[in-house]
Amino acid sequence: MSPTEMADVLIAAEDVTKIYDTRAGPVTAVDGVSVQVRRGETLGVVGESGSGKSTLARLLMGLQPPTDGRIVFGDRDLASYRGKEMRRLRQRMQMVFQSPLGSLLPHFSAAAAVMEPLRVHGRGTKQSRRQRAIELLELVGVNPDFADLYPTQFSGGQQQRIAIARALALEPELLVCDEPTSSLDVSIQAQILALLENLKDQLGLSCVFISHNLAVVERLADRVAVMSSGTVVETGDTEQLFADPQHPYTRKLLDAVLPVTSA
Amino acid sequence: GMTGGGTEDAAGGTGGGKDAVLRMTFTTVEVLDPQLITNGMWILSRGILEGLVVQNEAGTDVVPAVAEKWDISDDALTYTFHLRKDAKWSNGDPVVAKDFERTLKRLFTPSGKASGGTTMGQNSYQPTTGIKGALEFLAGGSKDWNSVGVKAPSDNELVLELDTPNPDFLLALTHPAMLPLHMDTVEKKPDDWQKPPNFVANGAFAVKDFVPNSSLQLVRNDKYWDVKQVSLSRIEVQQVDAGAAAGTVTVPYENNETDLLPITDADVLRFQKDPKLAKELKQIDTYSVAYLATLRSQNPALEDVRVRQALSISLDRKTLAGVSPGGRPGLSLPHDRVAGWDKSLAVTEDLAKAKKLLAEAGFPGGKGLPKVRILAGVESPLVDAIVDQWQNRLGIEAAADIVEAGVYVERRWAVQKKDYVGFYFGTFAGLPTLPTYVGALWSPADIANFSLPGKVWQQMLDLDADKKMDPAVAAKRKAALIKKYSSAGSKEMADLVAQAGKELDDEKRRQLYLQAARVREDQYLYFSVSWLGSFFAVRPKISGLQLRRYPDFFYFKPLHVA
Amino acid sequence: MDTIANSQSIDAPAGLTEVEPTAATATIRAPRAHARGPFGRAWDRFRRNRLALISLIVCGLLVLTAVAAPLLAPYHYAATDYQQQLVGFGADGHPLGTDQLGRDILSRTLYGLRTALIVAFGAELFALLLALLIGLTAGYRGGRVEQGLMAFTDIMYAFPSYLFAIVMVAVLGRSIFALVIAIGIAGWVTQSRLVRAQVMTIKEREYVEAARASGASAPTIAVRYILPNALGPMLVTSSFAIPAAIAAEAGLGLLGLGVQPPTPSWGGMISEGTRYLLAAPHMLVAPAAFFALAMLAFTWVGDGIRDAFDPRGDQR
Amino acid sequence: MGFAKYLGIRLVRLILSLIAVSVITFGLLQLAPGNFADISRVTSGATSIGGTGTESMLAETQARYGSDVPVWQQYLTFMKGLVTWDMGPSYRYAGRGVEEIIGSAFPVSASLALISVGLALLIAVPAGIIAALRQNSVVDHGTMFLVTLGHALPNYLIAAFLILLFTAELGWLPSSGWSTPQNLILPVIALALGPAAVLARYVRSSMLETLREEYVTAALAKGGPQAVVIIRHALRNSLIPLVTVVGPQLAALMTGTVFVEALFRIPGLGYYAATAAASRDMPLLMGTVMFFAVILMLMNLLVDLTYGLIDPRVRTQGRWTRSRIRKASTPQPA
Amino acid sequence: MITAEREQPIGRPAAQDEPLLRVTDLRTEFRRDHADPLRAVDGVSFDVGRGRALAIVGESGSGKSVTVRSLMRVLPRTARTTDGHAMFGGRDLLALSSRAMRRVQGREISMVFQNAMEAMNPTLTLERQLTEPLIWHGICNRIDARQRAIQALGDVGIPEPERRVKVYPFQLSGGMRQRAMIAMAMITEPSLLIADEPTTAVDVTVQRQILDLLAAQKERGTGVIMITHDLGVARYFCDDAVVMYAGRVVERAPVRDLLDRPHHPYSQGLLASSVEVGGRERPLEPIPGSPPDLAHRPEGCPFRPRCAQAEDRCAEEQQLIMVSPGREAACWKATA
Ligand SMILES: Nc1ncnc2c1ncn2[C@@H]1O[C@H](COP(=O)(O)OP(=O)(O)OP(=O)(O)O)[C@@H](O)[C@H]1O
Ligand SMILES: Nc1ncnc2c1ncn2[C@@H]1O[C@H](COP(=O)(O)OP(=O)(O)OP(=O)(O)O)[C@@H](O)[C@H]1O
Ligand SMILES: [Mg+2]
Ligand SMILES: [Mg+2]
Ligand code: NI
Repeated sequence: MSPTEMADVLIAAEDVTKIYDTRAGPVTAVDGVSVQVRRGETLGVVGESGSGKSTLARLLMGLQPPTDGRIVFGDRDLASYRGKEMRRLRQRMQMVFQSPLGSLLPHFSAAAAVMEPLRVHGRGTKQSRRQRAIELLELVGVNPDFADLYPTQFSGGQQQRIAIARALALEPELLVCDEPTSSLDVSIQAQILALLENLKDQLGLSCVFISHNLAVVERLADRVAVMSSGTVVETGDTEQLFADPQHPYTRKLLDAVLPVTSA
Repeated sequence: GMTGGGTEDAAGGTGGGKDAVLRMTFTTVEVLDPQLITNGMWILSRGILEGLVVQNEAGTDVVPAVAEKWDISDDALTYTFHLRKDAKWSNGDPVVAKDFERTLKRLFTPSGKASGGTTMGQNSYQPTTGIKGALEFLAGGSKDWNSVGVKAPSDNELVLELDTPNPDFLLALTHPAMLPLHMDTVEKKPDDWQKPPNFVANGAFAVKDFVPNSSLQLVRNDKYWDVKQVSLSRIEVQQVDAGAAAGTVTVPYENNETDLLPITDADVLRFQKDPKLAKELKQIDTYSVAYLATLRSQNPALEDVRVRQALSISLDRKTLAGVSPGGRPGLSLPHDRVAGWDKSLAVTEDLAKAKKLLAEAGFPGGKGLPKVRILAGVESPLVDAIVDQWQNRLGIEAAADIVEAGVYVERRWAVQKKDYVGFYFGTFAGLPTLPTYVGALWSPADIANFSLPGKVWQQMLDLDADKKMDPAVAAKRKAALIKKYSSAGSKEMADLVAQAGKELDDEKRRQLYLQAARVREDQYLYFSVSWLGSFFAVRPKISGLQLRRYPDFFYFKPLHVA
Repeated sequence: MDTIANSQSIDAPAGLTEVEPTAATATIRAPRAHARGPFGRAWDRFRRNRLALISLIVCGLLVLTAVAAPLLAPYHYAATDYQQQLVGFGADGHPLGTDQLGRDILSRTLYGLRTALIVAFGAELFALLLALLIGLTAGYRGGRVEQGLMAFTDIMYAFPSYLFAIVMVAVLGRSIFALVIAIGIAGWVTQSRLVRAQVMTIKEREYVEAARASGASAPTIAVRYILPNALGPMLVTSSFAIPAAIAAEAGLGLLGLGVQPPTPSWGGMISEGTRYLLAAPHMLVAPAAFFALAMLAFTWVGDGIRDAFDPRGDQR
Repeated sequence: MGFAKYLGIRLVRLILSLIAVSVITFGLLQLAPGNFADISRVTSGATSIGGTGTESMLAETQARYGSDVPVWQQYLTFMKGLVTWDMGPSYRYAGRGVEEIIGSAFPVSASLALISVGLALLIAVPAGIIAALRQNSVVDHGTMFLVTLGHALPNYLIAAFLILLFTAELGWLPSSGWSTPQNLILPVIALALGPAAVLARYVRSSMLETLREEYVTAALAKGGPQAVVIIRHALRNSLIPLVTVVGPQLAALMTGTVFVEALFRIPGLGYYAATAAASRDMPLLMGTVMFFAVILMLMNLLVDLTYGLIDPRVRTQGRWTRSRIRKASTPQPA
Repeated sequence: MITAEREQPIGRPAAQDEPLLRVTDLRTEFRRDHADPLRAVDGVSFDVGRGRALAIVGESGSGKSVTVRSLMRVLPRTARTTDGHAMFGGRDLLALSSRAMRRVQGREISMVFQNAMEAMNPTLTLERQLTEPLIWHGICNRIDARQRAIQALGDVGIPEPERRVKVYPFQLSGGMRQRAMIAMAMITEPSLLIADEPTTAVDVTVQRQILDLLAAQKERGTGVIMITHDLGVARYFCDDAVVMYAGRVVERAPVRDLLDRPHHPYSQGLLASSVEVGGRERPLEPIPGSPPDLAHRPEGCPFRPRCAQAEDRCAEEQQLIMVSPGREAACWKATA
């Protein structure tokens, strides 16, 4: 990798390994993975269930320390951030989760959920925060009239929108989406995908997009990493990878795809 | 449970019926060792172990038992007992004088874990018995058994020597502490000798089965020297914790599961009201005295004898007596059944005078007097009633302070905080003689101690607590404090008791004791509130029951079941 | 996944449809739905549960009665009447009879209610606070702290509570305060295990991860995010713990470790009543009946709360 | 993790916990006011003929029996006794070794507990199942009302009422004692009702949960007769969590129930323990407390192992712990 | 109840005497506390032919599962089928006594559930669970049943079936578990197999294997009802399709025809919302809004609030009508 490319990298995993100590013994969830995300780029991660996608996401977010290797954000090892510093750093990276309901606090209204990150970082006043929350809700397509309703009073798609609005509240540089649509219906999935496509373009976000759905990743990612049992077996530009998969595993995945339209 | 059946047997006569069974209820029995203060010792003396002498029918004197006869020396200090030759243990061994000596040696040997089971339990020996050298030996001061006045010159001869003449000595010998044990078994099986079939008895009944806290089975001891006089063939004892099982204790009786049962309180009232049951109710008043004793306090309010007197004479003891069935007004510390008791000791109720005394002491109408508490270890209607009377009759503030047993025993000796004055509540009974009730129970030493001001008592406690100080020095300082601060009354009482101890003339001695008792009453450091009684439900088919006022109440031997 | 989708469509307010950012489709706008948080909905469900609601009312009445005991009771609880000892039901001026000192049983029962509730609520509050403190810390901090705290909890769990009670009461004296501490300590252990279990589950939720990802500090997460969500189940156990505490007070009363007489407590009255079981059964009836009533009412309120917080409650 | 290793770790933890319990108990007992000698004087000696309350005598007793040795030394002695199962004689039951007392009283309490819990299960399981199957029906509410009532009255009160009814009124059964099978009936009922209530409620909610499981539907879809499906598929799985409730209950009953034992004259451990506490019989008290702790901890261990036995997920995956698979449902009051 | 003006359902030409299963006008509702019952399935009709597979597609909550559970008579306690017929082998499944129905369940009609982990009892071995239907239906004794269980596991491609038959469900991987579920459903050789989203819980590669497995069963003449919301799955595996929306069938057609040329705007929307590999250039056209809350079903056509082509007449609901041979749709537009 050339130095100029390096400068462009927002976040990189360098040979990271994550081993969970479980009661049933150690589980290697991520095994020597190296990936980078450049500024403004969307990295797609695909792979079967249990291949370590979510673990990788958590490592990138600094929610868990890697067992080995390091995560470099900007130009600093995440491990070197401590306490307050780490919390401040979090404003620059946000996450959207798979389960829309599960990622919203049941006792926080939509507006409160979106305001919360602002409150945590002491941004603005109560009024200004609420103002901003309403704007964000509008941005993601939630009627602000419903800002005071609670999560369970929204449909799944709307819940996911609120979660996205919350992730955007701090104007992060990096957005990590861990299967944000896989629990949604096709029609709702399409809505969310369209929204994410829009936001990405509007806000120039860097993105890590995780999914087991190849079609979804193809649609959103600039580059794709294919994971299998904890390792990245192949990375490449989206078009290239889908057109000409190198690794047998990638090929196997692509072969299993069932087309909807006759082409 | 365990209805023994076969109670129909009507043989009744001497040694007759094959299966005359007595089913009776008793409190929980922890151990069967007469040398430890436990509930168990009171059942042993009823006829499982037999001492040298037993009480006569009324409990006023003794009759021969293992000792056929005895001689008393002229100085009244040496008693020679002639043991009957046919006295046998339930295992067939003869009961010999050496058995008594060995048993008493065990009794007087300071306990230790190794010494045959006598551990930290209270030794049941009654110091007033007065056997020569016993207390010193027991306290560990003397290691020479020969210095103790117990000798067995031959198999049938036991010699007991006293420190001082004790006219009540023979009666004192009926206490469970003086019962003989089959020492061979005790020594051979230090852990198991109490367990049937190991337990060796010499009384009318032998132990067949013993389940602590539940049941005890006795069978007629065929080796007993007087077995011909024993009519019961078996006794089934059900052990009941009267506290925990209160309320249902009479059920077994009414359900024909037991034939003889001590009852209390409300059950007595119920029995009295029921025409049929009333006939089966037997009452005996005991030597038990319920009393209040002054607590030491940083607050000197009760150190004024007028206040204490006011609190005592204000009580309507007649009503108090009515609170617990069988109770009688507690007129003085010595019970009126104590031989030689005299009306001169009785307190007179005088509410007007009480109020006046209070006013004189600086608490007119009770104003200024701190709340007067009664510290007690168990809930008792008597305590509630006293509190109630003080509040309503005397117009002072009063409250009961019922605490857990451990707290109770500890607090009684402590100096209370400034806001705490009052009395502790207790009951006691002793050998019903004036020397015991005046000289030993609430002795002159006790009175002297109790008459010390709170501050001085605290110094006494500090001396006790000071582990570094030479005990001899501490004792000396304590004696000095007592000498300096104890009340004149306590000194006067001590003199009177000392004189009485030396007086050989019965009537003179009685007068001296009465005088001492009167002095003590006038101190109002302790005062009696009620004399207590006991009740038994006894099925009519049971005859021969001879109730006495002692805690062992009756002997099994004369009982018959129709 | 499907279940989530299902419950959403069930819970969605009438006609609530979303506005597309792109399509300007005219959507039917229903009147603004009423905002209902989890507690609000739990209350809605609770209200619909008749037994629970009645029980709650009974509990409320019990509390009121306890507060107003001095007004309601015809006599002072310690007022004796030696002319009327152990009289039965319907006696002159003593509808529920008197005890061995001629004290009015009705009055004593009412005052006893007071003692029972003060002790029960006090003990429960104490237990809850301790449990929350330890459970939250253990569940949230994890690692050594958790192991240490949980080992401690396990030890306390294996510890007979009566011993604690005896020592507490012995050291602190027979007071309401001592009872609160003694009973609270007995209840604390199970509850803190529960809090911890709750925290462990909630900790895994994505919203907690989301909060961490947005930089919330550990105490904030524990108090603002985890605590409110653990509160529902805690409320359930608390409402079950209240009758247990009332029973414990009664039990200690029986051991002679209850409140200081003549202050009445149900435990004391029941133990006194059992002493006169045959002679004066009326002494037992009122305290035992009240006791059972309170036990049932609080238990059913607990049941109601549990059902109200059960997410499946919606589907019934 | 292998079973042997798991068991090893659990046992080590158990022993450490026991040491901690012993230290705390011992410490607490040092705090408790009063001592055996004084208390026995007051309780047993109160009516003793000629028993004296003189200061001198008291001082003597204290000097003679007083704890001259430092506390830590007393503790070590006790622990040594505990380990060698020779804790020395009880104070109150003088001459009887603590281990002998526990050894003779525990079987009594334990058998009573086992029978009672057995009866409780016999009541609770059918009641819980019927209530669950007829959820929200009159049967459900009726059953649950009855069992809750059993829970609403303390066992000593139930015991007293039983004695009144079956002995005093009807005269059908002996009031107390511990020798014939009839003696068992009343105490067992008195002890079983409370646990039965708790267990029945537990069975009901657990059963309701299981009935909602997809595999129950799947079994029905295979054409399974309802009774078979309920017993084989639903009941079995809903009884698994029951073990966690039964364990501690059994432990609590096994270590004795003071009042019921006293009321029925049952020579069980609970009464011993209570009287030991009240009279500050330190060896017996320490012994019973430690025994209680051992039983409870063993019971917990046993519960976990039982889990392994009845739940193959635990057994075969080496996850010898129930926390992983236990439903995060709200526990019932125990 | 078949209403008089209703035409015969067309899923299969009526040439062959009778379809394997003919469902007409099925209605199922859920009892609710303090509210009117909730109509989850509201007049559903379709046919399943022998050896053919019918796809039921539609968004979450559209009533797919409730439909098949109604047929299988394994509804939750709060649900009740109020109307309709399900003719199967000359009997109306909905009218059978529960006893008679039990003989059909698991023997003639079997069901494969979405998530084998939840649908298999975790505490019983595969053998117990596989042999249950054989024993319950008295097909064979325990020893033979065991042999058949081993064979069935082998048939669905589980290696070492002799060993695997003794294990517990959770000891298998997700894919194997789902196969075991299929083996369990097929062990009695039923003539109709109902599969409720059998592949949503597994990976794409496994999904493919499972579909191939089911296809083999279809070859043997078993009729299949396959619930899915993955149109790719429907296309790959099924012959016919019904599209459900808010408890109604909105379109019925052979799968290929439906996906190539959907008539109902909802079907069109579903198709336009599908993302597929290689379709990157095609712009996403999501259906706006979300599925209706059945408790507050809109007046008229239930799809109207989300429909870009809605007109005034949509205020009145159009019945399912034939638009071309073998195809029906419930939209005014479709006929025009
Ligand atoms: N907290 C954890 N403790 C122990 N093991 C874990 C933990 N989280 C994940 N694992 C294990 O690590 C492996 C990778 O899990 P991960 O969640 O990263 O996979 P994934 O690719 O996201 O799968 P999915 O598509 O199912 O979400 C799995 O085997 C999983 O069991
Ligand atoms: N147990 C239940 N209690 C109450 N209502 C239910 C229940 N199950 C389903 N419903 C209702 O029935 C409707 C249809 O549910 P169904 O499960 O058939 O949907 P589905 O089409 O299978 O959806 P999915 O694709 O999510 O499985 C749901 O919207 C829901 O409102
Ligand atoms: Mg994942
Ligand atoms: Mg479904
Ligand atoms: Ni789904």
